[in-house]
Amino acid sequence: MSTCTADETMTVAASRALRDGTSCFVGIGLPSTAANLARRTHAPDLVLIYESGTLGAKPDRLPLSIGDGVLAETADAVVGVPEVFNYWLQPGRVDVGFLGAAQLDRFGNINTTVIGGDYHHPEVRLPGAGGAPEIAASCREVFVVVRQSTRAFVDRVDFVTSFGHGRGRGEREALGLPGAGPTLVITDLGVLRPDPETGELTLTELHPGVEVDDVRAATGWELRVSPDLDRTPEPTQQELTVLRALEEAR
Amino acid sequence: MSTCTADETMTVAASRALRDGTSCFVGIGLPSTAANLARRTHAPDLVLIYESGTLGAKPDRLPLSIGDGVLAETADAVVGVPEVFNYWLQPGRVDVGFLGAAQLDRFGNINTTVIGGDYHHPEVRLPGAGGAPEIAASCREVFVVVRQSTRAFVDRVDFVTSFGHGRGRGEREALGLPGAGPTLVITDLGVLRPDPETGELTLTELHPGVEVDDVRAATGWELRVSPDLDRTPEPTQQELTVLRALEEAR
Amino acid sequence: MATLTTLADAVADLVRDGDQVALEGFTHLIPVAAGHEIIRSGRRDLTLVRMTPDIVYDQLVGAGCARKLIFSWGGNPGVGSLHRFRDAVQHGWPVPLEIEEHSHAGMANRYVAGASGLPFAVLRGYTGTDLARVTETIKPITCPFTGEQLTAVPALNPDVTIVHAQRADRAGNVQLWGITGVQKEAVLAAKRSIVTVEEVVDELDPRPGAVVLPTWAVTAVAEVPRGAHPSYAHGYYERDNEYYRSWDAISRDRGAFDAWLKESVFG
Amino acid sequence: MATLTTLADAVADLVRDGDQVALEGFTHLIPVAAGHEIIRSGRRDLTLVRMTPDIVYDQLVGAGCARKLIFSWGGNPGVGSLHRFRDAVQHGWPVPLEIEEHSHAGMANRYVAGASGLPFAVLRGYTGTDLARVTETIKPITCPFTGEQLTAVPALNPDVTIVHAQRADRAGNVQLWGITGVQKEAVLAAKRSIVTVEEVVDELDPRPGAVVLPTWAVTAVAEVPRGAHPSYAHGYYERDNEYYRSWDAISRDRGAFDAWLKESVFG
Repeated sequence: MSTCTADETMTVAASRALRDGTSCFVGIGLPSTAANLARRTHAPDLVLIYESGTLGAKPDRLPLSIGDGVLAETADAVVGVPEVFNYWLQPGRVDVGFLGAAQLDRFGNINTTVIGGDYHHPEVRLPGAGGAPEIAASCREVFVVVRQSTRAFVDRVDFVTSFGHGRGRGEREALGLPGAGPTLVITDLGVLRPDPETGELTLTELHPGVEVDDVRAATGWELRVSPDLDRTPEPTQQELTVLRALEEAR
Repeated sequence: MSTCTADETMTVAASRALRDGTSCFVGIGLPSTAANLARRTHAPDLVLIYESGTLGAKPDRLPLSIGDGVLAETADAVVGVPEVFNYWLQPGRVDVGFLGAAQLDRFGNINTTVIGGDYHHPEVRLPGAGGAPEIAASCREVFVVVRQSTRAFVDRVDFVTSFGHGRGRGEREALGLPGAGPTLVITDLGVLRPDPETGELTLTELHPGVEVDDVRAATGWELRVSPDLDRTPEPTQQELTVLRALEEAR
Repeated sequence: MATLTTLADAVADLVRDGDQVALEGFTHLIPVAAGHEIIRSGRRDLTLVRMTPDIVYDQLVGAGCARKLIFSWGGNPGVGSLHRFRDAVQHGWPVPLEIEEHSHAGMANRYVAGASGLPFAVLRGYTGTDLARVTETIKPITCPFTGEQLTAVPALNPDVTIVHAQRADRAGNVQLWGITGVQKEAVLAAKRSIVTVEEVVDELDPRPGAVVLPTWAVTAVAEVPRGAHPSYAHGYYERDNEYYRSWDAISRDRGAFDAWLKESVFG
Repeated sequence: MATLTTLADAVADLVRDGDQVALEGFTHLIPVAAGHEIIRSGRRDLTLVRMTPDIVYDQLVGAGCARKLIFSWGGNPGVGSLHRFRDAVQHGWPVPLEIEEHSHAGMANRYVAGASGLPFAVLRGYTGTDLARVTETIKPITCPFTGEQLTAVPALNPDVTIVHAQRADRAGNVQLWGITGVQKEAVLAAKRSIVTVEEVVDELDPRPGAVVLPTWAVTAVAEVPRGAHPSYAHGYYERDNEYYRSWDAISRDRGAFDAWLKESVFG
């Protein structure tokens, strides 16, 4: 393997999590890159759904936004925005919701709304919810891809834009949320999964060259580590070649 | 004028009621014939909407059903059936709802469901509501075209499939129905309009060759006659020529 | 992903006694061949759903497949009434037929709710009519913002929806165009679905006005040329108006209907 | 029937101080030229509505046209945040900006309710989120059939909706294709509407995936070639990604923004 960046390892790890033949509701940015990489490597029949209404998009280059023309040109079907949310997302037809996050907490709740202060007088106003709250609610499971830092990985998000596991297991069921919620968080350092008992995000995989202490230092809560901690297989040359070609053609 | 049938006079009278440039939600049968006649004579810009989802259909021959291919081929837009009801009919965008009836009562209520017996054990089971209840509720006004007989014109319908004026003026407003309801009933004998005070259907126009007693004999309630009773102008040769060509090409 | 199969196998696998089954089509693309296959397969106690039950539902009812009909307009379009349907409602022949009756707007919204994963839909409908009195699945609902009273109807989620389309590709993606009615909603609302198509092609080139159902939203696809006859398939064949007219005489008489059934469905 | 007019006349006639105005477009076909015309016309106290306010809303907010924003995602797609929007929310500059914040699903359904003549829409949404806590236009509603609790949002009925489309014919029928977003709903929900188009043509030949807005559902149509720039018009021109990237620096600084406004909008 040639040397690769932490971001590249993250994107490759995220892409590997997507199984061929499944459907994926894709957020823009890191999730879109990973999903397109998956479609060009091990998952050619991955169905990409963007909130702009493009079902089964097969872009030949990475879209900059969720509404690029290349998505419409290559989709199996283009539907209106109300339809993509009502007929395709809401009934729970989509296997994986693939999201980014500005802030993520120990129970997988996501904040993309405000940081600091209170809601009406925030220190930082972020873009807001977009499609994420209902993607997080309705997809069969949710993967989150986000760079790990104490700023992003907090004990408790300042604002719950998209509900993960609340304050622990059982809350989703109590609220009647149909999907399993976040089952996988892929970062530039490793992979976290919710503990089967408590729902707390737990380190289950380390990327090549990363140590547990590195991850602890980038986590804003006292990170638990799985007893069966795995090591992410290194990105293959093919994965890196395809990823770099994608990034370059952007 | 060449001799013409009572049905032809009815269809011509009905077509004349449709103003150019307005929109008309068209029921199949007599209303469709009259609406297409109007579009080919005095109202070339009449917008025909069929419940099959064809907006602005311009059929070159009379459709046998509300879903004929010629409607889709000539429409400005073809939309799904939920959309035609939800986006186009329900908000009250359509000027005229043009309906037929199996039974019609003195307050313009329409029955196309069951005749005789009770609902669960009817003497005659009719096709049912179709789009009529919401057409009657939501269009700015409703025109009914129906052959007049004591069987069809009853004091009170056996079943209110589509609400007209209930038991009199003010009931539509009390129910919150947005449209004006039936403002015009065109038959093979003449034209009836709801009395401005009571809402009772009153004879306001006689077709050529028809006398008031003929209409009374074909009405199942004690028919009121307007003091300003008009006489329908005879169908013109052009109207009859176009109508007969339409019927022949069917 | 949809399985490409035969109509007989699709019906045998996916339609069960007692199921709620919707065969949708709004004058255009009515899945008539699939209806006949259901008759041949001897299914019983079905709850049949359709906005506009026409002659193929008259045939299913006359053949004794149904115990209930959920609908909004039951007739022979442009011709008149459905006599097997009337006979079942008025005389319980060959078996009693329970009915649940709505308007088109109500039925369309019930499918929309079903396709949307919602338990109910809201509309301005039925106000002042006797339908609201005789149909239990019509209820008032109050707007939490304005206090206005509207109407709620429950979602339809058929066990199986069957539709006919012009084409599918070999992966099972389905394409239909022309008047597309409520077919998308009916398929998406259903637990399982069968689509019969005029032809299976290598590639679905885009068509104006086309609805595409991706293969992962469909259970089974079967090639059945002329599977919508006597209704029509836009771009393939015209509506057989004569068949609709001739149905009137056949369906008026139980004996004539039985003879038709033996010859045309079982023959 | 729609009037064919100029953009300046359409905005002068149809957009008033204090109006609720939606300029919709989902990455594609954003009515940017119309937004600039509103800035030039000096409109104030507008309630701006849009699912995805991007840089043209940043410009309207920075120019002081708006007192409120109803939205679900406010950002510079693929680039980052909207700095004029941030400055207004965080520091009330140039005027305070009230916000009403939803999710995409909620906003889309609010337009659907508006287009449908209903006072509210029902969805499975917001459950467990803080949005339901801070936004008053999110309320619970109970299914009258199952007892299940869902979410209601009120209809959006803008005073004016403005969208951009590829084409119109001389009668004012409008055609758009590619990603069509929520534009149909936004136009049908509004009391008045303006459509800017790339070109007015003699005839709208059918296009795969096209949405057609009949002339009788539109108030005014104005020909504005490149009226969506820097967003794109499928079949006409590509998205100007460089413009989006360069907006970041301009919008970070009040002075740079004012200079841009003078030169690019009023210049």
